[in-house]
Amino acid sequence: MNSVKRKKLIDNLFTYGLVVFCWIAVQALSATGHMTNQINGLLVPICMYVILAVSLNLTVGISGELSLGHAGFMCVGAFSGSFFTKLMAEAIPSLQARFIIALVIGALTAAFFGVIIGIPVLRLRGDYLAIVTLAFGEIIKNVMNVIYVGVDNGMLRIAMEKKANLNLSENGRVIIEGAMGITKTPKASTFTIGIVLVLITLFIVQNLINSRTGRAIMAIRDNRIAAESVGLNITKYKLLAFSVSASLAGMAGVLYSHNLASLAAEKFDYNMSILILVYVVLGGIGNIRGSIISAIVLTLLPELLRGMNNYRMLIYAIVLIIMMIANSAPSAIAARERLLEKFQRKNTKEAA
Amino acid sequence: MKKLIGLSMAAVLAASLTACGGSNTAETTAATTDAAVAQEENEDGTGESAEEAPSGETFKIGMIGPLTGDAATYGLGVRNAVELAIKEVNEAGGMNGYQVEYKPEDDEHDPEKAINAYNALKDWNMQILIGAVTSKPCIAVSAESAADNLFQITPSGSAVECIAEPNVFRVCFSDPDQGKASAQYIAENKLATKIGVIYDSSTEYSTGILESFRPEAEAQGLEIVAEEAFTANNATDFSVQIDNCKEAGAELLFMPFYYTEASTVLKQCADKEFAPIFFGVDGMDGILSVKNFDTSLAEGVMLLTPFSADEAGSQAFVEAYKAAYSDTPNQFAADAYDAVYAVKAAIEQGNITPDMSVSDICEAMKVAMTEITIDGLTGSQMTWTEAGEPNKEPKAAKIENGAYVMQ
Amino acid sequence: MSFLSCLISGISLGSIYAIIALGYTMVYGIAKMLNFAHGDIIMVGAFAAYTIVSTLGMPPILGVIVAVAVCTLLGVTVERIAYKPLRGASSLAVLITAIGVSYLLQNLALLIFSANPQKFQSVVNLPALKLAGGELSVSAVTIITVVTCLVVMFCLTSFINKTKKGQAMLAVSEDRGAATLMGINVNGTIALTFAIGSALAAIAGVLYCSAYDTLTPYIGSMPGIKAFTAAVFGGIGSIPGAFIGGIILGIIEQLAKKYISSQLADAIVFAVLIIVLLVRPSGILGKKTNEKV
Amino acid sequence: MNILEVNRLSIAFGGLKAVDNFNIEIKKGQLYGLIGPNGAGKTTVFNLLTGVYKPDAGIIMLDGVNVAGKRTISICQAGIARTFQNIRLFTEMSVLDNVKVGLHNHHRYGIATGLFRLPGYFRAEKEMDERAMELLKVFDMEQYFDYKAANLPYGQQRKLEIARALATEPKLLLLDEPAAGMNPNETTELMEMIRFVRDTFDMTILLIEHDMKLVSGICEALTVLNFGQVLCQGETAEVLNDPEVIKAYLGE
Repeated sequence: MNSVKRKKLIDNLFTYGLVVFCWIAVQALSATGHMTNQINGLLVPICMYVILAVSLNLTVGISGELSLGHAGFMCVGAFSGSFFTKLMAEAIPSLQARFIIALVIGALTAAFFGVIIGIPVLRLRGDYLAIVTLAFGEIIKNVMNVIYVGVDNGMLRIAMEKKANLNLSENGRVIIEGAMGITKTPKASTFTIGIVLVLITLFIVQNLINSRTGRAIMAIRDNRIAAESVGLNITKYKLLAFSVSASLAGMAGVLYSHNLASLAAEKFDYNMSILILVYVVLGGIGNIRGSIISAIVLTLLPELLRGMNNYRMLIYAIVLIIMMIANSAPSAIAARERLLEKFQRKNTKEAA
Repeated sequence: MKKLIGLSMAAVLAASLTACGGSNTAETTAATTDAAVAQEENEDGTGESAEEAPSGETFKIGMIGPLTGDAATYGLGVRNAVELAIKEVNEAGGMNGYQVEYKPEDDEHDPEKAINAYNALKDWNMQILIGAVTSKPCIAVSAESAADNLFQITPSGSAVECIAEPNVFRVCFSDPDQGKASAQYIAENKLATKIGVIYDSSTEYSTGILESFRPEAEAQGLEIVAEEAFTANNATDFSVQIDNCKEAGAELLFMPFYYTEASTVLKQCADKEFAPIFFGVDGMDGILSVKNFDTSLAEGVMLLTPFSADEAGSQAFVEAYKAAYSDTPNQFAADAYDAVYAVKAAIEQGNITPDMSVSDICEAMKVAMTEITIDGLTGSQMTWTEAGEPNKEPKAAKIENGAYVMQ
Repeated sequence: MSFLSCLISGISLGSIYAIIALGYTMVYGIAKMLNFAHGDIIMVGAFAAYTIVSTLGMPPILGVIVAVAVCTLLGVTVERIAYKPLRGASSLAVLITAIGVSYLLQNLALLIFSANPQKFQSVVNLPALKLAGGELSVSAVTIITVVTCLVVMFCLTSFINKTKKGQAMLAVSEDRGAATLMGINVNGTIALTFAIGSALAAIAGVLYCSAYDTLTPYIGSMPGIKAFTAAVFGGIGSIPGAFIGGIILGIIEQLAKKYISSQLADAIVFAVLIIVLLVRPSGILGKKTNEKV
Repeated sequence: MNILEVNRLSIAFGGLKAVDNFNIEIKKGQLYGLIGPNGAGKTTVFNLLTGVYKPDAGIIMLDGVNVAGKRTISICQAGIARTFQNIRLFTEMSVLDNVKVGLHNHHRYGIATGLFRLPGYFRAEKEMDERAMELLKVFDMEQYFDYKAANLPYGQQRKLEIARALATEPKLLLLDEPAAGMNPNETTELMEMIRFVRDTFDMTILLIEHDMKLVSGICEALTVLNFGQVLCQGETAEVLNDPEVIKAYLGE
């Protein structure tokens, strides 16, 4: 039994190691001047997508709930985090300090939304849950598009639909400006912070999975009725997984919003949620390391295809379909297993 | 393990495709875990160090805009016009005697992708950037270009914040200017007093114009009787919005959004027999070139625009553009075309040469831009302020007999 | 009067959602997959009709026929190449493949037709109907859309209830394994479903573009999502449910725009959907599935 | 001393009285059988006892506490555990983890303890591992501990389900057709095992079964259910010889 445990531990450590290795590799490459600007600029987004993929895997893979609203939580996190950073520009001069607090605030706000959305919707199952989470994501986006928040004389003012409704005084400033969103959030995200956040995400998700709580979540996924019969509180654990996943997405949102000078709600539509779902499914449902790898590969792929101009997204689509069929089609799996078997047999023969 | 095989397939595919794509000379290294690493290892000589040492014989101008996705029609216009203008410039001897190389990159109208595009262009040793085409990506890119001190001129980034950085200039009007100018024009020409507005609440362009239109209209004694929104998600059926404006007794319909939606609104207004004065902004420009659009629907539409494809001064450009891309240029294309000539003028004014560093070029350009005056498609005697804002008069055009007529 | 006019536009919009949702719900009911590429089939249908009518100058009715033919062929081909190998794989894998197909169709259309919006000439060239002394005008497209929707709905229902193929579809949707044992050609039935669903998408595409006249490679995705919403709203897998869901969705969208807020109309539509699903977790006409212990 | 006393338990589904006036008394340590023809309402009784359905009327006294109408979780915590007719395992999880889920409410530590791997985590996990292995040993399954539950052979899956139920430390164990799908050899083995479980854990067991060999072999008392009503109750030998019971089983 201990050997199994050790295997699991090594497996987990390998995942951390992979992340740390990426960091070291990147540092080494930039130290020796082998780094292109393009790759350099992609480092923070890759970290962000890895966090998103791993956190969505917690909902989809571990908890077994199909969510199409992950981008909504990211949106909430991004806006609350950026809002804080801009609001406290004078009160807390250190950008790093503000950014760290913003990360916490983003995660907490998203977790809060995870809970209030999760309570009603987690009763639904399968495709109904999918459409409801999609709907929530779209509602969040739609509302963020018409909300105005300003501050004057130490007072926060919130209005809908038009800036004039804020009734700001002369010295006031608008922080969230409807469809324009938040502009000029100072750039605080770095690759190192991104990697640290990835490690935190992995730490939370992996430790959660390999604990009493994680077992309960997976048990509910595998068989809800049996889980209830052994005394598990279904709502509690489903909600827990959902809100932890939401809060990590919120954190990724803060990382996103502190990487770009322009933050707008339109980015966080269902296409974004689906994009993250693609990472999760392609990496293997429930497979954390798979999520990491597929997030990296699929973020890089369209960027590396830039040379192809117009054919870029076409190729991306074809690659996606082929990979899905190669990975999931029963006949493809069988063929691959036959091939592997043949290969192994050959190896053993050679060894003999 | 199975998944790993699949993913490594992808990695191999990605690497090999890049190789034949020609932008990088990547070997088909199959790194399962980190395609990035594989990529980087093959990037000898094009790293940061190389950036400081451009070839010195040609100017390298990059362009960023949406070439795919919902907003592609704007980005493609800019891309084509820049390409056209640079071809002309090169044929006429280049800028300050140097030939110009040009490379467009797609941002899909997404700030995140715009940064990626920017970085890809930096790897190409871009010295001057024309873009980004749309406001939000433009703002995102401007933060990066400011950090690099790289000269940027956006043809069409109209939000105020687009040129907040000192190194960024623009060719088009800003959104607030347009809103204000529209209200003033309506009031001065006594077009109407009761105004209905339909706008796109999901874009900053539309809301930005409306935000400044509102107070100015009020100041001018105009009454906004209806204010109806749509969003990108439901930009197909405008019947409710039109009905509401009609019922409120609007004599003029202010339409601060792009011609794509405007053409639909006009058709639905016609279906509903609602015929106020239609008043658009520069985004309306291009409506006549929409394929298969029944131009009689746009008869009498007024718009504030600096450019008209039918104007005498722009004939040559329009002809050349049509010949090259079998498409009528829109105002985005015109702005982009002007941007290239503004860059050319500034380079020559400041006697800038391609062997200068990116930062030096930027500093020189910043000064030169305020010193030049050009007669472009989108305005005659255009000059620029130090803040990067162009000085040009918005002109009102009216569509008569299927053509823009300057008022 | 303005309420009526709003209602009519809601029904018109809803009818289009309903036709798309019918295709969605059929494919879901039989193949048990969310075909996210369904919206893009609409786009292909519209472009096919556009090419025939506007580019080649042929009569509109030919445009409709070609659109239906092209989409049927496309639907069956996509099913054969992309979805059939995945039969037996997890439903998520099929979902992602469908998304891949969606990207593929969009980008193919982008390469062929460019991103510039094109004006779709309505296939209906009849004058609007005037009611109440001209105060209320109902466009011919609206009438044809609603009528088409009803006809399609009627034909589908009788096809499923009265014909052998239709019964086979029902059987496959109930229990694929049992249907196979009964000697039903499951693969053939699923292909037929895709054919019908795609043909409906073509009709929807032509009507959608006739009513809203703008054509780009991306027009399919939003009605696709709305129709998906409508299908779930009515109870996914249920044909009358998709019809009712579509109509109600259209009406809510228009009423919300008129009476609540035109800026928040999207949010309101989705909020209503959520509330309905919370009260009736399987949609309005959906079958309640209680797991047997 | 009775561990379970059920009185006038009833439930109707849309007019159909699935269980009507059901009474039962089970003594501590007893091995009790619930039999009856298909559709007699046996599983419904289990569902009522475990709170899957809420009874329309009646009392369920478990060790002196009325649990009728309570939620499944509370009833589980009060001390009733069950297995299912169609096996319900946590299929994607390991055999060991299946049992550890059963131990969930008896070896607690907070979420934070788990997240940050505080000492309490290692202590509790160690206890759980040991306890779970003990349970698996009882069923002779310790060598399968790292198998995925779905990959176990059928008979082992049944046993695992019982082990998981026992892990919740119940006072009363409900087995729903434990011998279904087993061959005679396996059934004999199962009978011994059930007896063994009763003896080692001092457990009270109520089981539904169709296999008369098993019923007559291990049950000490029986209740026969027919059309939702109690047809006959008493010691096994008596009940099996009751003419009414024979009639119900063999038909007229």
